[in-house]
Amino acid sequence: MIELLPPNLPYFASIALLLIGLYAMITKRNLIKKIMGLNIFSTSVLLFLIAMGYREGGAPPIEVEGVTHYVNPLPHALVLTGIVVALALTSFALILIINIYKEHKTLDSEKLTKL
Amino acid sequence: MNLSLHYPILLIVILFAGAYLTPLLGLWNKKICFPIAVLSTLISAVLSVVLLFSVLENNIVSYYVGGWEPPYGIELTIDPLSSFLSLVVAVIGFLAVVFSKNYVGHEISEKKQPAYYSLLQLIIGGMQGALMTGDLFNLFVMTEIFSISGYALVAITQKKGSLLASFRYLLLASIGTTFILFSTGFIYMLTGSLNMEDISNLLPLIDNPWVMYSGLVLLIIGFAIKSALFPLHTWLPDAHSIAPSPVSVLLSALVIKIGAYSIIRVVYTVFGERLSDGFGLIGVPLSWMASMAILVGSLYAIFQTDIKRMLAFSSIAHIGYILLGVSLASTLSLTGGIFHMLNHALGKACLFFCAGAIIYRTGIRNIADFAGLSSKMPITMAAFAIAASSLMGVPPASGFMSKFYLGLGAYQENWIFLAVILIGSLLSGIYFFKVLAIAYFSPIKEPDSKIRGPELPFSMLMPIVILAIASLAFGVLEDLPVTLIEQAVRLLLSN
Amino acid sequence: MINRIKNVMVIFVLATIGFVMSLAVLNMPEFADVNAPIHKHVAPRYMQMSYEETGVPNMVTAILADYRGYDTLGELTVIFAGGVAVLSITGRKKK
Amino acid sequence: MNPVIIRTITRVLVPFIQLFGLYIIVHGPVSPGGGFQGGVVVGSSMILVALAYGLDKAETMANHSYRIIMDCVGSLVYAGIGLIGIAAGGMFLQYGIIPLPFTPARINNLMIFLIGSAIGVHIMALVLSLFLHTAKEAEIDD
Repeated sequence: MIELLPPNLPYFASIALLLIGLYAMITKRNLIKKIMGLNIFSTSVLLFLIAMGYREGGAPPIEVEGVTHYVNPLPHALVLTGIVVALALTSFALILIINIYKEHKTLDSEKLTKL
Repeated sequence: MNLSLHYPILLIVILFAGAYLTPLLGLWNKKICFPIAVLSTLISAVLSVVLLFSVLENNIVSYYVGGWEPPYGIELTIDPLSSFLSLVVAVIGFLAVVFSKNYVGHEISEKKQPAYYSLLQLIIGGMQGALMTGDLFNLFVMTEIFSISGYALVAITQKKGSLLASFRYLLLASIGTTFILFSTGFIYMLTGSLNMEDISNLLPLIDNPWVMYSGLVLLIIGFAIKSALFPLHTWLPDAHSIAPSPVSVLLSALVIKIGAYSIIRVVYTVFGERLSDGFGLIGVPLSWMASMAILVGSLYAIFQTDIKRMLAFSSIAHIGYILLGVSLASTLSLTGGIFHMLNHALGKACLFFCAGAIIYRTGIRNIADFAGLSSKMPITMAAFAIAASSLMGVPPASGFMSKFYLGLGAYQENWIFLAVILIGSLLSGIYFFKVLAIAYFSPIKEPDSKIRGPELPFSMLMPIVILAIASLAFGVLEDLPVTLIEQAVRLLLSN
Repeated sequence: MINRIKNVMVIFVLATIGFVMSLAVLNMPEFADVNAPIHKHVAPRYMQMSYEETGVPNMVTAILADYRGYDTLGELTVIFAGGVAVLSITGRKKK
Repeated sequence: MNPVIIRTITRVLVPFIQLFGLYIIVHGPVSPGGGFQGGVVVGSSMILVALAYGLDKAETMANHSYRIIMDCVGSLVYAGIGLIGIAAGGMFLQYGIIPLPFTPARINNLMIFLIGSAIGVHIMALVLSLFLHTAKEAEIDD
């Protein structure tokens, strides 16, 4: 069954996530939903990177005697950085949103543009 | 222990260490934050001067962080271009920190000053890191550092609307950084390497145009958002005009330049060997977008009533000049573009400092109320006039020389670009002369009432005067930067 | 009406991005391919040498803290900037 | 209302969560994990305290100054270890060259462990900080 799927499925999945996130960021009017979109969007890259590093029959990248083929460890390091960056961005954006709500009493981006 | 070897990394780490120390010591005494920031930025400025001499001698200085040789570890590569821009960043960053001393109390409560000075050092350190690095992923990390500090510095004021401006900046710019990370993934997938030098050697061997070009396009889009190129500029006017003036200086004079620098780095260094035949494909839309940016930015600037908003729109136009020079890809235009980076940095920094000084002393933001400012603040307005004439491209100031080079390069390519440069300069003449005419010749309506102090404090006057003199000096002694830039351009185009 | 036009434009932009990236993905080395360049160039060094060179069996930690330690310093600085950024906008006075 | 069940479970659970977090930090070099992951786990245990006992309790257990000190000291230790490499005559963040009576690989191992701990200290303070500030900001008015 799984052979019927296109071979680069994980990459397509990451592009689908990218488009979903971008769509939410552009069209959703609620600022929190925009940030959710941003999170989906940045997760798509993480999926892409982690899928990229996988190799057939690769073991987890921790030195074990007798194992010669590990998955590529570099993307894992990159993903860790990506997660941390997303954490910093999201927390800052959320606190920004709280303050925006306190100042303008709305989270609707269209109403906010009119101000 | 030979310290001179370590200047590139010390330059960056000192700023970061200062940023870590500032909140820590700020717990103990809020007054100590300013001296720390001045010290760290001053040391890094001195180091970047020394580094520039060493780069001029050796052409390229590299530094292997952690002692791992390039494709395995991270390499810092400092060529004349990055060293030159690093000096600009260091000097203007230092001046912005000095300018903050008296200004900051005016817009930011004392409780937040440790955070403010920490973020200032982080944003300067992030920019230095982005300039020095020779590693694609490290470029992303450094970009993220100065971006996050930038969002926070926009939101730090109490002014209404600052949060919203910061949020819009965050939303659009993080699309840009995610695209950058995506295309870093593409390029890593193709070559298996993250080192720029290594990638540029490997790319010509790889026959996979789709992945490569979409990676390049994504990178360019990402950095174009960072540098506010025309259709992606919507975050800039709000963010740059609402931020405190020293932050406007950093954002407008430096941060958007780092985007342009990164485009140069990616196009000419990473993809340099591969693109010798095919840059036209990407260069043509880029150059048209840059021309549109010149016209649209200048046109919008004419209709602004707020001085800082006007300067922000003018920045959109000037990033257009720079990227026009970059995208035309000839020696002349590239020289002009990079020279214009210097001139715009000096001129725009001076103008934003002047605007900050005017707001500090009189509280006026509206251009129509500028009447009589020439007699109230003669030095500031003189500096404003010099910097504005530099950005307009009036001959004695340095902006003329860079626009001259740009014009020559543009004429070789297509006369329309030359026309765009001329029209843009004319439009910038209109909006700058409007300000100067009101300040110098308009009759004073009311007797001056709420003016603070007899003259600006020294910490605010010094940056303004230094930058105004520099704008004039580089116009007369244009050999100095031009020889340096020509060396940089030769190196970039030699691939 | 304006919303309609905006929606159409958004979908057009997204479709363009999706189309270009899908074309890129179709041309990529296959998923989990052992011979992809990504597994050939830099990574083998980490797999074979990292235990000797860094004394750490976990390759991800070896890369994170040693080979690319400067990136991790940058990462630390990013989250530090996030923390300071949060500090900088808390406790705003209500207007 | 006094949420007895939640508070009791929290009181029992928090030390174990923190121990597990420290385990992840310390075992970073040999097993999946490291400073970031472990730091987040320890930080989340304090978030659990804040949720069960209220923000003030968490604030008194780890107040603002402590968190800033942990944050800054963690980062400074990292940068400082890098600078030791320069002082010992190597490159920034080069560990093997530091003059300690071990083999280079052993010194590397030690320094990676130290760096992991520094990151862990930094992150645990920061995660709690982010949560508390966001929560308080949302709480102040309305």
